[in-house]
Amino acid sequence: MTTQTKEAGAPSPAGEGSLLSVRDLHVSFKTEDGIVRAVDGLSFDVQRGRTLGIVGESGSGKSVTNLTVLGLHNPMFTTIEGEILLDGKELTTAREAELEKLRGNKVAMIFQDPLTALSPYYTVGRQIAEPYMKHNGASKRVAWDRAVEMLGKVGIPNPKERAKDYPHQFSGGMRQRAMIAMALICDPDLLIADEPTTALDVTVQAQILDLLKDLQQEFGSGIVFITHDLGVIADMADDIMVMYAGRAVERGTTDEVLRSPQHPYTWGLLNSMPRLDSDLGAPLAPIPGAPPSLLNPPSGCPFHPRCTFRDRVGGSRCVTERPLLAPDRASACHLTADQKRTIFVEEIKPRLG
Amino acid sequence: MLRFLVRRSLGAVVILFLLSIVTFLLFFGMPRDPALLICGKTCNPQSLANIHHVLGLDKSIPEQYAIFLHNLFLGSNGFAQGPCPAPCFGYSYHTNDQVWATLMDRLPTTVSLTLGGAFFFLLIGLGTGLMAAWKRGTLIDKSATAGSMVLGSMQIYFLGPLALAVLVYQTHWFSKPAYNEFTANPITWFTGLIIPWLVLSTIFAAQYTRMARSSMIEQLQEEHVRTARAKGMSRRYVFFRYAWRGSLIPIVTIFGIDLGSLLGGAIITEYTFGLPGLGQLAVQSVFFSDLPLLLGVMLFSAAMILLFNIIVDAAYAFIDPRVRLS
Amino acid sequence: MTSPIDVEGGGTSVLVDGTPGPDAKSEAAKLEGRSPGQLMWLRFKRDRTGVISAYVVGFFFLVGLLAPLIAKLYGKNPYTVYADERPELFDSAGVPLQPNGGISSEFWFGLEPGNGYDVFTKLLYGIRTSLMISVAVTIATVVTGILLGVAAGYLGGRSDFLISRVIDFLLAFPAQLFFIASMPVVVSLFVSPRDETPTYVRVVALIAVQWFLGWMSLARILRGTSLSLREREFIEAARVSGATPWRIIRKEILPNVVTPILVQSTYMLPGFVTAEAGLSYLGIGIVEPTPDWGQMFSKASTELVMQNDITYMFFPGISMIIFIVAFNLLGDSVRDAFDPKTAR
Amino acid sequence: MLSGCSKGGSDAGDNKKQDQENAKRQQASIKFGGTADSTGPAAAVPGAKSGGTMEVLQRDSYAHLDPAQIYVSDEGSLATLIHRGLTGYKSTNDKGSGHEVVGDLATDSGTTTDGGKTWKYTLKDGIKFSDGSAITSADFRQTYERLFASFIDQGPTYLQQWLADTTGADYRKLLPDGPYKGKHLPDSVLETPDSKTIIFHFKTAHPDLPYALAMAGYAVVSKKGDTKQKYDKDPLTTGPYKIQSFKSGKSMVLVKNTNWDPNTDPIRHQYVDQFNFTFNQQFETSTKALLADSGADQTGVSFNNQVDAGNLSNVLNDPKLKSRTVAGYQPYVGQMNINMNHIKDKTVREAIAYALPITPFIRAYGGNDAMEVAGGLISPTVSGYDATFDPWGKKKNPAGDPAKAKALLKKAGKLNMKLTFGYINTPEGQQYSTAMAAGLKKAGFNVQRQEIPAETYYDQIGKVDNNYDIYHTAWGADWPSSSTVIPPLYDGRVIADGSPNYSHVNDPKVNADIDAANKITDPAKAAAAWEKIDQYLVKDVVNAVPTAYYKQVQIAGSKVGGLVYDDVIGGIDPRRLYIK
Repeated sequence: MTTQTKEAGAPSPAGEGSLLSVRDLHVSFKTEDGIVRAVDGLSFDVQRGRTLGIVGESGSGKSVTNLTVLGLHNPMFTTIEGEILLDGKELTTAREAELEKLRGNKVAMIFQDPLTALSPYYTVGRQIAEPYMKHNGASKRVAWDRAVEMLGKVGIPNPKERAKDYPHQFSGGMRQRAMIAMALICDPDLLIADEPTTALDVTVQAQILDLLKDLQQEFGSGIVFITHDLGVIADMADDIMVMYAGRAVERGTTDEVLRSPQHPYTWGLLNSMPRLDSDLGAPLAPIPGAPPSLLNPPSGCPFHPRCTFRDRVGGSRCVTERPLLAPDRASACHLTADQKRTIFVEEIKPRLG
Repeated sequence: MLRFLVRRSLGAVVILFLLSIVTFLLFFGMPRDPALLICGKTCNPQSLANIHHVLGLDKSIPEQYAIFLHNLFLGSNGFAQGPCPAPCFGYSYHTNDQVWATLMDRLPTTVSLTLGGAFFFLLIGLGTGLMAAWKRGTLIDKSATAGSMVLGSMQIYFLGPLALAVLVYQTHWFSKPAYNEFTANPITWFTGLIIPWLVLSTIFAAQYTRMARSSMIEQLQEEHVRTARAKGMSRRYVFFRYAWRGSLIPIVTIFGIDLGSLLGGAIITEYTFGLPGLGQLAVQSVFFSDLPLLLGVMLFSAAMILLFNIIVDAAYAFIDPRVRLS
Repeated sequence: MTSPIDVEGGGTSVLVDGTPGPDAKSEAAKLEGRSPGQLMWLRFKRDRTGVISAYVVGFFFLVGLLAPLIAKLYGKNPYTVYADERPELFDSAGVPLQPNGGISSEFWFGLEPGNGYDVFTKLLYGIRTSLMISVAVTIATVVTGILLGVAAGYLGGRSDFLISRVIDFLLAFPAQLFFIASMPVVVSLFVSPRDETPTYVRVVALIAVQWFLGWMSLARILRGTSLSLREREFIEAARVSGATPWRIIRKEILPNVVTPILVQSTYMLPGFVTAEAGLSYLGIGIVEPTPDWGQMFSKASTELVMQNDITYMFFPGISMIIFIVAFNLLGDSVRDAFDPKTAR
Repeated sequence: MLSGCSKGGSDAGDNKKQDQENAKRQQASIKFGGTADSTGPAAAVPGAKSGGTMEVLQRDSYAHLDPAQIYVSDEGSLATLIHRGLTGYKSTNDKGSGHEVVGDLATDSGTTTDGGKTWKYTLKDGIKFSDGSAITSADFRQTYERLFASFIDQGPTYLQQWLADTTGADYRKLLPDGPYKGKHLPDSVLETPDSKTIIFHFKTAHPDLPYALAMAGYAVVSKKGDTKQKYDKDPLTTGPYKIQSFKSGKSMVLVKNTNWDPNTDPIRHQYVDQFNFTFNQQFETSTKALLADSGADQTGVSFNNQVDAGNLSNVLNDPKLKSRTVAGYQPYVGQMNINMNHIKDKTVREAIAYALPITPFIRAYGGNDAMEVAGGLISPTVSGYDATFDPWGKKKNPAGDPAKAKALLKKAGKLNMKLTFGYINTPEGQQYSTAMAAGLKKAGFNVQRQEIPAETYYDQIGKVDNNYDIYHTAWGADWPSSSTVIPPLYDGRVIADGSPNYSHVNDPKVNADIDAANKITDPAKAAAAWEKIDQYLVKDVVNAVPTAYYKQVQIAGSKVGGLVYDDVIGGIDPRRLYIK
């Protein structure tokens, strides 16, 4: 088990030997409307050669967390507390120049929408070659050749010619492949993929996922895979962390989380996911209510306004007391372990079919 | 590209054609008779009729328009003042000069005013704007923003006389604005235009500062800029390569509009500083009910606006590879 | 939210309910349970610059609105020729003898060099005239812009082509030159040659010529917005459910173009104020004795004033700068309140 | 000079005493000089030096350079440097106040044997055009014959009317196409027996001919070089300077005319090497530039721009500027015309005369330094001026007497009558018309102000059936005699569209008196007769309310020498200027 789950909020020694280790991370932005607590006490680890899936709704803090890892937040508006260790090196306090050396080199990122994530003004080849020139001090010529080679590797036909194209001349899948080529050109240790397949259609999605898995085998990188799609995560991740309102609410191995989920929110996620084998007549059950405002998160358990199992906890614990996330395989919910098991087996599972 | 140019030029010609009709009708709606202006002191109905005949104003409006078009494309030898090769707008009622020659004669003044002004307002405006975007949130940024807001709210008819009073007549730091030909003496050309340039660029630069700043900041929030940062490119590199390239489009657009309308005659600026450019000519043509001149200036100004529209659109293709001209 | 890191927006989540993916705005609305209008208002109220600017702008409008009342309380009007009524206050060229342009407890802002009008009431009435003209031009251009822009964008096809070509055509007009050339024509359309050109005719003419070349930019923006709205699901749904185009425009499109309209109008109005002043500066537009901001401005830039009574310049000059700055700041705040993502 | 059209009639003036002194000197009759007076060269200007370039700042570009088209003062000033006619005004002192009419290209101011019906002129030797060709009587025949061609439509028409013995525009019938279609004036009208002799034959006596021929409008045009309309842009010159370049609306450069021989010219000098003209210099601009006195402006001058109203008191109150300024009366007299076709009730006209405030007019043009309240219609610069004449009390009470006016209006039963006031749409016109309207309103008139574009102002009000009840005009004498004022302005028989009888007065007594005065040969007696007509018009006909006598102040750079206000030119004398 790679996810060395520790209790949230309680500082614990960084996971030894972890590639990436995040401890009690708090990220908040100042906005015109007030302070947004995008990430609120988050800890997790990623190992080499393994994939951590982060799941959650829009605005649950998944992307913010990973942008913060790369230091891509705007320091003017953002406050960061906690530790981010990459190979044991503290990143939150690192100088900009050091971060620049890491970015695209040791840590690379793949973004959700490859159309907006690639500059429309420069050729694909140039954009792929840039980090290679920067980090390896390679000449234009060498970097270009390397870019062409990478394009070939990610499965772009006729890479020599296509490198001269602009992103808008690529199809969506090809653009995402180009993004991947760009991310991998410097053999990064850690790859952060932020919903890399969301914007693609299903067949292309599968190809890209396969490509990522293949490349992981080849390069041995650790991957943080962010998505809101449990189907994708089942395919990709070794471990899963479910996020809600800037916090981790459940974590475990992919098997554990998908087969015996413990948190009502995870149940909700599973419930609202369509399945090929489900009864055509059975309606999907969306989670009621809207995601919480991060400006003014609900007290106690942030999920309580939408939780249908609140009354089973008894008292007003859900409203007043914030449930903690225990280490390792755990979920942050006031329901007892038994309740969790029974509710899942008796009430949720049947509906999932 | 060629198809684009041909198509757009044809469109422009159609617009100019329509504009000439509108101008023609507008002129005949004016409540004054140009013949009265020419008629002079010894004016009487006979001489008025005589002038009407000489100017061709006794013909019907469509007939006059047909003659105008004919002369414009084919030229004419029918003028008492002399031959008039195409493009022939005829001879000014008021000065009896050939209109095309007058336009060409006034053009260097306007071009000097515009290009000089543009040089300064681009330099100052973009420089300040980029600086403000780079130093976003700092005192520099805030004072640049506030300064450009106040300066940009000033008008030439306020700043111009003010600058004249202070810089020329009180302190004698600068000489009185005038147009001297560049080819005759580049130094007097420069000193004669420096105040109009500065006034023009103060007001325009403010606009460019605000635009450069906001579009740079907007661009810096673009995802592809974030990608570039994520792959380790330095802030400076991203700023000047990625964000700047994206900011060019709005800047080039506004610059094209400004240049086109300034080249068509900066009326208030030329009026304020007494510079003999197209703008001044335009005002004259209206005040003196000078139809050939009015048509000439109107069409020339519109042609400038249209020309720069086309140039701007063509420039998009160079800036943004997604744009394809057709 | 001016989120420094783009919090993920868009992207239809299969996990949320079946409605189309919420964009940043409606998401925020859902979070807070408030309408976009309320949110905008909240954001705007929090923007100190915006609020102060709004007060300043409001003050100017109030002054314009209440000018007759204020003048009455103050006991003067802007038409009295004090140079003839109180010749002891002026020299033979009409320059006030007392320092600072004749500012006194009787004439708060002094007297205008020339005919010696009372500057205070003249400024009040001048602001009134200018704002009235500019507001009218703004309303006229906005209405035209909405009608033609939305029509072009929503109806598409031939109407779109026609309206777009008209826009292209009018945009090629050298505007200022056209104003100068058309003002006398428009005025002559209304006036009998035996009567004085009534002020309202000049006002109407000014409104007309500025309107004629003023509506295109807004129409263009609205055309684009409606064009994209037309493809959106909810419009599609309304269309499929058999709503008439007029109803769709009224119920679905118009509410969605309020933002660009409001933002554009706050930028357009000060533009019209300065344009009107520019026309008066060139000697067309409003002329003496009708008090008008722009006409005061042109008076302020005469040699008589520049040489003998600089004080006079400051009243129209500074007040206009304050007004324009305040209005521009207000425009920025309105835009930010509506569209918090735009950088400032 | 007519202040009409777009150019004349504007601001400025100086301290009264000197102006009136100047004016008085001018009233002293001007002598017609003989051969000795007409011989060149002109007496040197004290202290004058040769060389240098002078900058000339002018508001209006020259619309006409063809002598036959020159009438307005701006071009008249320029013409003194480039055009010569048979006669001209020679300064008899260095103050610009003494003049005599002498032969310019002719050997004397003209000889007549029959009281002014036949005039004979003989050309000097060695006179040439700027292209080097000699000036002969054939050129003069061309000069006078082309005045009848239809394209000559701007200049004075005295000579043409005298030759054709008609009034109005009928003179053109004498030679409808000018000399261009082979027809010429018969010897019975204009005789050129040899290359040096020119003889005019008139049907009636015109003792004023030497004055008339001194006008720029009758300066010589080359027969060989006559390019008809094009001559107006590029004429051959005969004066000490020729046109090197002329860019209409922008600039003009005059350089020395090497074919000008000072020994033939009793009037002009050629001190300055080059004149650089810049146009579109507003009065404020030129005044400021010349006041600043820096760089090229030190040798700067403006022939016709005045010190603008705003700077006037500063300039006059600065003793350091005394040597750089000149001042004098312009020949113009302003009057508020009352349209006799519309307002037939004399009581109403009297009410207008009492009510009309003059102060707004004075104010608009810069105050008492620029304008002087007028009592009558005759200028202080013209013989016969009576300083005590002031029937409506305007000199004492220039703001008007609304109470008296209201009483009169009530008596006439016309209280609140509509009065359409046509005003010239210039900043000044707007300013004074509003205040005048306010004054008239106080007297019980319902004033309707009607703007008239400045460029067509005189043409609009010149229409017999114009729509206006009152409108302001100014008129200047073409030469210092009321014979160029009263007949054109107040003779009822000349009423026509475009005629300067703007008030459309047609009074039998006035008409008869004009005929009588025209026959008086003694200048002093004639002057008295004209003044009587003037007083009758103002007081008893009330067809116009005199407003003001125009004055002006001009300024030059510190290195400009020979600065003199010339009464005949009505401004700085360009011929005497030199660079210090």
